[in-house]
Amino acid sequence: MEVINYGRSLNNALADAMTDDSRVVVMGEDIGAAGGPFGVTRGLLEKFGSDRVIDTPISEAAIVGAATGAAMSGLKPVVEIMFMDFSTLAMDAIVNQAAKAHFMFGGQRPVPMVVRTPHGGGLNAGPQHSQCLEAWFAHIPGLKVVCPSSAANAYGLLRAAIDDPNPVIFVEHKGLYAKKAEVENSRSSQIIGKAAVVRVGTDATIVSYGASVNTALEAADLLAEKGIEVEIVDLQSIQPWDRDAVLDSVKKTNRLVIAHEAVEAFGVGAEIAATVADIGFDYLDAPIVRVGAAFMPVPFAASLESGYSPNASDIERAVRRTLD
Amino acid sequence: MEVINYGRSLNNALADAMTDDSRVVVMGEDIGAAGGPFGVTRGLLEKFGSDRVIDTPISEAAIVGAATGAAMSGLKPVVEIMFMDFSTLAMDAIVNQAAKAHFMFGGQRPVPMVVRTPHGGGLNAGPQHSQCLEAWFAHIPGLKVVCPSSAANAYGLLRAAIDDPNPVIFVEHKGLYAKKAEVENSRSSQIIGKAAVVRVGTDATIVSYGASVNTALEAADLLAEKGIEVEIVDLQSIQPWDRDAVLDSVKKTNRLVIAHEAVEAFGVGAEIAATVADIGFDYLDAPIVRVGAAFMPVPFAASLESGYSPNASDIERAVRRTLD
Amino acid sequence: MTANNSSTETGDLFAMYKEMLRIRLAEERLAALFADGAVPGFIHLSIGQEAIAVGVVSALNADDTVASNHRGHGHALAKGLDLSAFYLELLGKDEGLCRGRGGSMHVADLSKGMLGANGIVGAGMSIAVGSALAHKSLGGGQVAVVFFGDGALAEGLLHESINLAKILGLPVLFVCENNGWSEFSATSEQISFKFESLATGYGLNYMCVEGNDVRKVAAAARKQIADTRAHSVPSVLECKTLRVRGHFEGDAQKYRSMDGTEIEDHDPLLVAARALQADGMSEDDLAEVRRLIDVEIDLAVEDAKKGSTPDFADALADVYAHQAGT
Amino acid sequence: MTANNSSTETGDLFAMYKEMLRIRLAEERLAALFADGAVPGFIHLSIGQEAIAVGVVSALNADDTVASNHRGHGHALAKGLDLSAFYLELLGKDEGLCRGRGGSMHVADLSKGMLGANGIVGAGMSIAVGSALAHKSLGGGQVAVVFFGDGALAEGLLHESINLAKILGLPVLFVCENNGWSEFSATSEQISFKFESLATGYGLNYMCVEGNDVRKVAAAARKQIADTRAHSVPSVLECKTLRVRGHFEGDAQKYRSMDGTEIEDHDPLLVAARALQADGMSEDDLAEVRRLIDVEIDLAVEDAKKGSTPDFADALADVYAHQAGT
Ligand SMILES: Cc1ncc(C[n+]2csc(CCOP(=O)(O)OP(=O)(O)O)c2C)c(N)n1
Ligand SMILES: Cc1ncc(C[n+]2csc(CCOP(=O)(O)OP(=O)(O)O)c2C)c(N)n1
Ligand SMILES: [Mg+2]
Ligand SMILES: [Mg+2]
Repeated sequence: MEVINYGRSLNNALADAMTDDSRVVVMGEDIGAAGGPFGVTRGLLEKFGSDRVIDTPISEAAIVGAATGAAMSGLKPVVEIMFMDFSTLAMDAIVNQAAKAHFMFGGQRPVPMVVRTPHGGGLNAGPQHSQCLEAWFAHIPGLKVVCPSSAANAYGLLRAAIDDPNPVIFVEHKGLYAKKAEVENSRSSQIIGKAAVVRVGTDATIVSYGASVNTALEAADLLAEKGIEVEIVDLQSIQPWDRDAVLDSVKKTNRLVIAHEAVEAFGVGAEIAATVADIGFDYLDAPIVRVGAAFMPVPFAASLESGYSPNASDIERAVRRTLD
Repeated sequence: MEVINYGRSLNNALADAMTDDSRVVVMGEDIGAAGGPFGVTRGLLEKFGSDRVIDTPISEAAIVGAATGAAMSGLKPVVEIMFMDFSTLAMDAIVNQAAKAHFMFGGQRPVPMVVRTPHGGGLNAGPQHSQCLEAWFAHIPGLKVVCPSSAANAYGLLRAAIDDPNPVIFVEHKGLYAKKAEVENSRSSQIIGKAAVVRVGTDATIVSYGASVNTALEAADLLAEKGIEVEIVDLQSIQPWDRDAVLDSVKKTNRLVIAHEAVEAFGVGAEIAATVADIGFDYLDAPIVRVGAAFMPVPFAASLESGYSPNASDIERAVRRTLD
Repeated sequence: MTANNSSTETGDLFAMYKEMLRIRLAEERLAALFADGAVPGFIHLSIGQEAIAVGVVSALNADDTVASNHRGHGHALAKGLDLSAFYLELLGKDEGLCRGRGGSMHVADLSKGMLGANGIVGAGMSIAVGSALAHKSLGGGQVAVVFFGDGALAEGLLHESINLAKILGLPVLFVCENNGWSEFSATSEQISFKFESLATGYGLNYMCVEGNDVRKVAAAARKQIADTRAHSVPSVLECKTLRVRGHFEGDAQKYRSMDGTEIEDHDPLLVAARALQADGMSEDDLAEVRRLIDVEIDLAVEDAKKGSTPDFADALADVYAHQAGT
Repeated sequence: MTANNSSTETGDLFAMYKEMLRIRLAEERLAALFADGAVPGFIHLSIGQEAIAVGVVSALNADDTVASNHRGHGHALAKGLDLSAFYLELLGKDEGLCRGRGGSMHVADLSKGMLGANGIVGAGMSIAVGSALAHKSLGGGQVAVVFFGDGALAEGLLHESINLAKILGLPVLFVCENNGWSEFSATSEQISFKFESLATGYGLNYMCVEGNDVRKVAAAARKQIADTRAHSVPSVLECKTLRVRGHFEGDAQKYRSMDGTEIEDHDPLLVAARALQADGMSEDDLAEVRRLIDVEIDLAVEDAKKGSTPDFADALADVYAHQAGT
């Protein structure tokens, strides 16, 4: 048992992966001497040297393109894109090159690489430093998309992402880095594509991922006060996502709410809702309700950002709606 | 009454918009003397000169960034991105700049610009020249996304897109350019956000857009032979999309199929299904079924591409599934 | 400045000094407000770099346009952003020019030709190129300017923007504020070329100046802008400067140690003050200038604090421009 | 080639001639198959540009890597892509090296260091830089090469890739095939600089050669690659050439008129054949070479036509690599 924060959990995963496999290199802006803007790569340069902890110029397109070429040539690069908003500059490398190379070249070789990038708001960082764009990547065959919700699964998911022979978009949340959790076994890898039931309940299912899992847990407490027991499924991985876990839960509760911080429209929740509205239709006793951000660029002012981001009472209200 | 093809319809819209408003300029690769790779800009250079028909270098990021700056400074640029796959190179300009500038600067000024780009397969053009990525753009507040299905609505929708004070992603289909249609009034603008019921029916609703509307119409013929009458809603615009039209139809038919060429997972259909599974839940007598491309990069070989792309019998089967 | 300078020149310098001081004091006040927790988000100050914003903008007409970067307060204020509107925006108030939606990294006043600070390194470059395209098309004779840092020299958009501007013959000035740092890394470890050599490689009209002397910046900017405007071509001005504070407020700067005397020697305000004093201004005159600006700032901050909280529903209704607004 | 050339040199030239001819005849056959409707999609031929692929690859070791572009058949064949595998892929067969999933724009043989043709202009550049990073990290002494056209000089990735390779000290050779055209537009209307000046601006080791003389290309490539390999630095080779055919097959080329004698004068096969004849080869010898290649191609095409249709379910199971494959 260890109490450790999310950032440290990721840092441990990087260090251990680098120790275990000399092909693992990390690269990105300010990740070496500076230890990364959020400190996730702190100490790695000292431990592994500048050949494996590679500080790069501000060239997102070339960084991810180079990681792709490196992965095709024997390395296992872990790239940091400082804010998920900046992944817009590297979309060709991610989507047209890395995602497709294994398939399009007939399965000749895997492309083992990870793009780590933080999403999410809550820091008044404004419209270009707060977006949650994971739905984009989940739409692209060939990519995996993973999103840990706490220090407890951050380590295992990052180890799994680095071990994976495919390009993995590894989405962190800026608001979680400093958050501590008790961690059972802080050194075990997880399986990408497996969800976790983080609260057991009978009245409705809340599916969530990343930092929003905490918001869902808060909502669950509010609901429990009123005698409503929700089950919470933490997806952990968005592409692939664990249909069985979601369907099993909905089969039991017959009610589904999906909550995430990303913009609701055309977000991750849409896919889950659509899937359940098809293959889980017979389990449903009520409308599927989504809780996501308003259809608006992430605004700067606190009053606007708090209106923009879904909170526990939004989720609570959504659950109540399924119970009406 | 005129019989005219989709490409010509778009060409007329560009020419008429340029005639009506001197602030409209078109820019892109090979769009001037060469008339565009698909001929959509043919004749414009001769008519409007090189100050308004601007051949650019192969610099997608700068082209769309420049269009954004130009739109903020008094022009109404219409940019061509040669294949939708190449929009990956211009995502920052589209998503972080153009989409947000009106909102993020407090509504100081509109950003009237259009990015025209063809999506879709059927030409064995392979994994980097065939993608349908419209779901990405529909997820971004500040963008509109329009997708005409035939020569009949191509003109009116493009005129509306150019008139719109917001950045509009205007998605064309490569397979449609040469397709002719009878056009009632070939010179009238349309309203962005309004769907069209292109076939009236009672047994199930098929929602679609772009070239897939034709596939849906084929499927409807197959079904009609067996006495099943489907209603087909052509969205025309994906962001915003016409909820009322879809809900009205589902209210009548109680069954919903959504069909598009894009990858099914996390595609446009998910949003429509999710919305109906919420606010239209009570109308539904059956699971909502989506028909979209397999979760695979667009493959080259004909045998693979035909397996990949949804066809009329896939849609037919989906409709039958809702009727079981 | 030598003794036989014309009084016009002295007058210009005095005006520029006042403008620089206004920016300096405005940012210092902002830093204090930030330290007090009154400013949300994160802020990048341009302290020590004021001569570039003021010198370049002094060479522009009011209807010329400017695209900026994350360190954009100085550019915005120099280009005419109202001081109250500035604080209102930075504090996230509805009366801010961006109605509290943008904050520090997105200060903008399009009516003054200020096309916005920008959170994306390099992004202003192509926006300025496009603005120059509009200027050329609409025939009003304006030029566009983009301010960017030495770290931004690594972005591919630099290359695309320069080439596009050259091919289309667009009047745009690329101003590089070379402060030696890219966030927490020395730019020398990120950029493998001299911008001068590269600019020459493109065949661009390039100048480099001591960026902490506002007279030199202004003179160089006048030359480059005149050329750019007259021939409708891009040109480059590189300004050597110092980033006096951290990358953003709160940056502990463990990665560097600053030399106080270097800062003193190059402080654009001291450089300008010395010249003004050599031209006959007294310390008292300069102190009086400062006092007046302080009053202006006091009022603006007071004003800003009274600003109202932006309303969510209002904002939601404004994600899109409406037809009438075209 | 002068009379006192060593027989090794003649032998080298003969080998390169054969390789160029193989590429030429393979693409001509492909064009015929395309005209017959046997090749799906669209194809970009490198006819007239074979000396670059062959000359550069002649200077590489088998384990060096190559990233290519949309006009990549020649690069792939020169790097060792099997001719049968080539046609099988181009015809969309399951036995193609990409199992019919990639086609012309994605021919690749990673086991031979051929990292793929590419449908995205410029994209190969950063892939080659990354491959060079792996070479340096893994310490095997390999270099990476990227082939790209003059039109690709407009992409920002050029700039980022060069700077990144320089900063990290990576052994990568940038080979620009300058054929004067970017699709349907003259590159002179898209590129505002001389690549030589720009490369010099970056401080790169740059060479330019007559790209239709395979001996010159090979000699220059050997020099650049030796430097790149020895010092772990990027370098540049620009090759002037001609795009003899349309941008893709079926291109009506209304935008240009070609001069037949210019093509003749510069045809890399004629240039090489003349030199071989001057060194004593007879027309008959050369005709025999051609005959043998034709036989090889006949067999490969026959083989390819018998290839099987890729199975959809197989492909679907292969979108992701599976753990064992790591
Ligand atoms: C595309 C992008 N990449 C990275 C960042 C993070 N970032 C913000 S400022 C900065 C350094 C910029 O250095 P420079 O351009 O020299 O400007 P300075 O801060 O020195 O004024 C970085 C890396 C960003 N905002 N945008
Ligand atoms: C990013 C991107 N933009 C545009 C295209 C369309 N395109 C394919 S080849 C080409 C011209 C390339 O010219 P050049 O690089 O000189 O190569 P060449 O065809 O002359 O060999 C263009 C514009 C593309 N494939 N990728
Ligand atoms: Mg700097
Ligand atoms: Mg070319």
